[in-house]
Amino acid sequence: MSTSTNKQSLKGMLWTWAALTVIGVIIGLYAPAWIMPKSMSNNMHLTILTMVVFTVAAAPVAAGVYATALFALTRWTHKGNDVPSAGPAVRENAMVVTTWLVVSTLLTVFLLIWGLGALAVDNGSTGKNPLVVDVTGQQWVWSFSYPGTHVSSPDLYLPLNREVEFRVTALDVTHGFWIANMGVQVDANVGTITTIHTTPDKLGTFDIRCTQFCGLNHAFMVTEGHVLTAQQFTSWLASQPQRA
Amino acid sequence: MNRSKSLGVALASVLLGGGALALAGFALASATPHQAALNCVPSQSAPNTCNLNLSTFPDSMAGEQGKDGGVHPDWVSYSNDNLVVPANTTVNVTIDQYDSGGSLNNAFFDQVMGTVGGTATIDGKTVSSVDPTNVGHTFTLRGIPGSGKTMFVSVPLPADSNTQSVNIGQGQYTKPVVVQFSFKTGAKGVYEWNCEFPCGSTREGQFGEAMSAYGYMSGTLTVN
Amino acid sequence: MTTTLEQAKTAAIPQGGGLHRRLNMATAMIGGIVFASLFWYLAHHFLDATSRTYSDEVAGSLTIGWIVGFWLGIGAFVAPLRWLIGRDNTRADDLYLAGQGQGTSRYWKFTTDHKVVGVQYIIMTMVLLGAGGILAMAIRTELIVPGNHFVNQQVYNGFIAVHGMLMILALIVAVAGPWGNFVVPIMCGARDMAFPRLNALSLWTLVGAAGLLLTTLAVGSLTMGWVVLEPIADQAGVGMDFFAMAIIVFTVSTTVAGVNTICTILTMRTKGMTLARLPIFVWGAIIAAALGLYAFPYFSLVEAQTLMDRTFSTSFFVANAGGTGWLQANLFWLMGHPEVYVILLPAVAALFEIAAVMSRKPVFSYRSAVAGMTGLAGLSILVWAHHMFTTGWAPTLGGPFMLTTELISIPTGLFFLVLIGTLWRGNIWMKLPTIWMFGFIANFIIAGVTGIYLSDIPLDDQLHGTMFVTAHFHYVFVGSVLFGAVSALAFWYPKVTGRFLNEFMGRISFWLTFIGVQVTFLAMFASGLRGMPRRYSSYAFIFEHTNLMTTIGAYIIMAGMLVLLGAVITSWNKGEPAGPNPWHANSLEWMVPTPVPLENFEVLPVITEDPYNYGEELVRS
Amino acid sequence: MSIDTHSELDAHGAHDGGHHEPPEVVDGRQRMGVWLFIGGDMIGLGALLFTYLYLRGVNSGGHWMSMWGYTGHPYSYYYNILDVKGGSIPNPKLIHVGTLSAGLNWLVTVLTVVSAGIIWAAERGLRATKNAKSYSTLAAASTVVTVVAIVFTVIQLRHIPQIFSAHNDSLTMAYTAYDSAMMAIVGSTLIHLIVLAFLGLGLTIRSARGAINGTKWYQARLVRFFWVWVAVASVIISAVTTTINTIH
Repeated sequence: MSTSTNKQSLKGMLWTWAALTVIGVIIGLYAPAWIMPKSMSNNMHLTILTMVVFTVAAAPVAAGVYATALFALTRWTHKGNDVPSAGPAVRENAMVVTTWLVVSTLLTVFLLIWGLGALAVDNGSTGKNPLVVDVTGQQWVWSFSYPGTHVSSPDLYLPLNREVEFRVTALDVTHGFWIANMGVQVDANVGTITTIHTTPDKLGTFDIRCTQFCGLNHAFMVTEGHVLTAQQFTSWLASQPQRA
Repeated sequence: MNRSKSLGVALASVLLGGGALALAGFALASATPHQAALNCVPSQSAPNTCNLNLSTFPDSMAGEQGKDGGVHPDWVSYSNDNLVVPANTTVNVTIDQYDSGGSLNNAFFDQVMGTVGGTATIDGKTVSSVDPTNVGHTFTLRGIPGSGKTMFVSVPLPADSNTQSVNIGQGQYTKPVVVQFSFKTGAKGVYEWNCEFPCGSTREGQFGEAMSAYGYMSGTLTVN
Repeated sequence: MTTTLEQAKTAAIPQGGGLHRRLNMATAMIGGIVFASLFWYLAHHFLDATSRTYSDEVAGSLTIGWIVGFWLGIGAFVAPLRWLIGRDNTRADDLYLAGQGQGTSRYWKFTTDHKVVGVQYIIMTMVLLGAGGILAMAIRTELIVPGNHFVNQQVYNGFIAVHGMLMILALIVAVAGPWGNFVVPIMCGARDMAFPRLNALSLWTLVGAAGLLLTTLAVGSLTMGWVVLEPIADQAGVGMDFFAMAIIVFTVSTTVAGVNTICTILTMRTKGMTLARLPIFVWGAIIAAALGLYAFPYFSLVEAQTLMDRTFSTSFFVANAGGTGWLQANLFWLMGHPEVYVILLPAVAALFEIAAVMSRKPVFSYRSAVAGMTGLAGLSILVWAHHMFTTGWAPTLGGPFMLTTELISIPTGLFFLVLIGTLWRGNIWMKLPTIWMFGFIANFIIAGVTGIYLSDIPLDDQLHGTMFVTAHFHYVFVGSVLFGAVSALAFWYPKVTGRFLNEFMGRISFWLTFIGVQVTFLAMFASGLRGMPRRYSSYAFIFEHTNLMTTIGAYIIMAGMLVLLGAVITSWNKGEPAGPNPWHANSLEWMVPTPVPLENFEVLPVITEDPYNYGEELVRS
Repeated sequence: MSIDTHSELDAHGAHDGGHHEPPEVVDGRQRMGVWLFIGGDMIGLGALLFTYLYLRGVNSGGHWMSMWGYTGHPYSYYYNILDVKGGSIPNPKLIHVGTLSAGLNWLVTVLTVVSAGIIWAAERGLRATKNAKSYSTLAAASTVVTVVAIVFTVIQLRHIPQIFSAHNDSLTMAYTAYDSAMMAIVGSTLIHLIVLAFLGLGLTIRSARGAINGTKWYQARLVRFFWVWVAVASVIISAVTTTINTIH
């Protein structure tokens, strides 16, 4: 293989890489928001943003591998039915290995820093007068009660723009409490209370699904939730039957 | 082997294998037990209304599940698991509750929820909740997941403390608690219902055995 | 079968073998059934029938009876008993056990020859993959449309549990089983494995475990996923007892196999076969074996605890008696994550080997390959809690486990470097193994990138427990490991049978499977992103289109796998003859004749350099 | 790969039961195998102790050593009461279980250590004096000590208290978390001791029949490795389970 064809093929590979990277970035920018459920909370904004950032960051790496593989398939394959002669006997290239390691380490460090930052935001509670909701999972129904109000309900009702603290537990086996539109998920464990915070910021209806396999009717352990304005929420609470 | 022969073998593999799989699947689907449908009987007196009669037994000898023996005759059961009702109709349900009971693990289910008027009639008395320490079973019906067609009906069935005995088929039971309630059906579809009183007699949460097996303490409500 | 027939003709059946002469798979099955019945009867007769755990006690006894009887019937106890009474095997006994002169029948016996065990593993893997695949098709058939139309929830739940476990077992042995046994000893320049009888034991123990696992569906509702989640596994029917016992027995098999592989590679290498000259696949085999040795005791213990909770009413996972489901989660994932690499590493290492031979180049950066595999194995034992980010267990450990998990992308990146570097400007021979290797590269990128999402806790809070996770690990297991396994099968098939795997059918199979994988699992990613949890027997209407696509894709994969099966069966006797070294490769397994004679080498070779000297003779001369 | 043929090397290999390979080579290989099995067993012990310490640390609902129920009778006793009265037993009491006998634990440990010591001393004697007969006698003695340890282990197992609990329709005999963890640990000890008894019996018979003698003592050493490991494990188990058990 002459030097000129080698350079040419490398140039072609670079173009392929660039094109694939652009495709990857476009997918990264638009696909998550298009496919994922409508965001209804601060956590969900962060979730979608993280998805976008990670996809964009991964795009050049994946594109590099794909571009090389494509070139291997089109330019470096042996034609004919005989046994191919040997390729260049390159066993090691310290520069390439070092560069590869440095780049992948840097990418990992970036992912980690982003992840830790997002984790701090995601799990943090602002502590400003959160609405506490007790969530109880049992096979195969969720029930919600609002401490201090004697109200409990098979559906979840939340006020807009107020932080909610879910205190989640289960009565029989482990269930998974997940609001897909809000990017919050935590298991409901027997004998333990796990908490999770979120702040709904869009009015509307959402589904609560069980994500931890819980037996016969696992697929039907779905409940509707509603985000109401503060006023609507207060009047909903008042309209509910009081329990001792 | 030449190409065309290879292609032939490839096609034969897919056809033979796929055929065998399809046959196995067909056999499996038809071997899955299915109870006969219990249709809601249209009411003579009121329009757009029908009547549905169910029972809950401490065993499964008298209901559909165990009438021809059944695998677990000693498990608690509803009389039917395959209920069929028309859409946009008021369904009057009468449940004869023959089983004893105990405490609910979640007192939430002592409420009558989602029925017409939010009440049920138990042995002639109209109530909106019952004693959570003396419940036999519940009838809890819910909507199709994520379809927007929500329906949530939950009625507690108090434990049967009668002593007078009655005979059903070859079995002897105590005189039942009669629970009556009505609910309105929504859109067409298959809805799932089950009992939320942990009566499955296994250790963890007591939702095993009859509670975790199809056709005993759970079933479907087909709205069409 | 050429290998068997020719050997059957050339060698006389040696005297000796003792009891082994009369034992084979049929007697093992009979023994298993007789003892299972006996134990069932005894348990039925003597245990307290009023006890709540009675049915589980009876089922547990039955499973113990099955495995004891199976071992007895296959002859696993002959050697220990002969050892006990001081009557060791003679050379004639050992040769008999190795299957000398016994033709095809040795494939159904407790045969110690590592090549026979390798072929038995090929059959075993195909049976397990086939059974798991049938269940996969059943699952996808149920999910074509919302609602439970094909089977009910109860049957479906059993399907997902057994499908998962069967496939995991199949993939654990898919590469390490056939090729770790068939080629690794030859690659090292050994005459057999270090402990040939233990080798046979590990295979037949696996068969016994698989028998138990396959019967679970018939005997009772399984209300848990393949992770045997607690406390819900306590609620399951007696099928759960079979399931747990199958896994305990399986871990015996993997432990024995792991010890054997490590000892073989460390102590049986021929003269001059230094660690630096080892074919890279041998490194993959030993690292995976060591990792398995570390991981599987946890599995054994956690299943024993599950079984104890169910039969003796202990309270390991019962919250109101002091137990906790998190104990199960910890023990399970202490095993579960290393196990992923026990599955992955042999496939990756085989692909390194194949990439070098097929692109006619040395393995690029052999040191990076070894370092990458070792690093991955080392890290994998520190990442288990990333499976528990959303369980609520120890939220403060989230950060550290996120760190260890994301570090995994560095050694994984090295795998790509080695593969790409080996292909780089090579003279690539586009044969069946190469094609499947390219499929691996394409799929493994997707598996890796989606793995990064899941290692990030805020994203995992959204994606955990959804179809996204399912799609991710199916890209790892189907898209990557299965492609690697088929590549390895196509590569070493000529060594086993003396014939090529049918190239044309293999290519049809590749395209069907490759396209099927993309359709199936890209659509599954979409389902998960939209919000569909995994292990659902029915789903909301918003998931209809993606699920339909997934099912169509799954059927295409099935067609691809059926074509491959057809190719494997028809090529065995009728394939194009291949000769002893069809790929013109340099490692030792290609230097011995095909079929490989018993004890492999007439005279043990002495090694002076590694097998990757493509293109170097020219440079030197 | 360049290969030089090397005719000096032996042409018979794996299936000769070590007749043609030098015994040192076979021994080295088997030694590594035994160490690897011991390594796997160490992970198992680690997992057992993890279970024990984890359950104690979590102490779900304060139930590490206590449970609601009744104790003192077998299941059938309560079953009969329930059958006759047709109802459930009222008001279960909170029952506290005590720690299992530390003395028995340590007795088993001491017996295991003693048997390991005998095996070790016997092996040294065999290698020094080449007297297979006295080795056989000592191996038999060691086996007997192990069997005694097995008996005490079974006694320990039988002393784990069961508690009867009744919730609605669910009636069961159950163990507390502490009892469960101990049952697993003592059960594991029992299995190990049975393996030791088998190995000890094998050594006794083999040395009596000449399969182990003054020149062929490798197997005795392999068994000794495992035996000593079980003794060490037994010490670790007893130390952990008798010092870290109650919650203060």
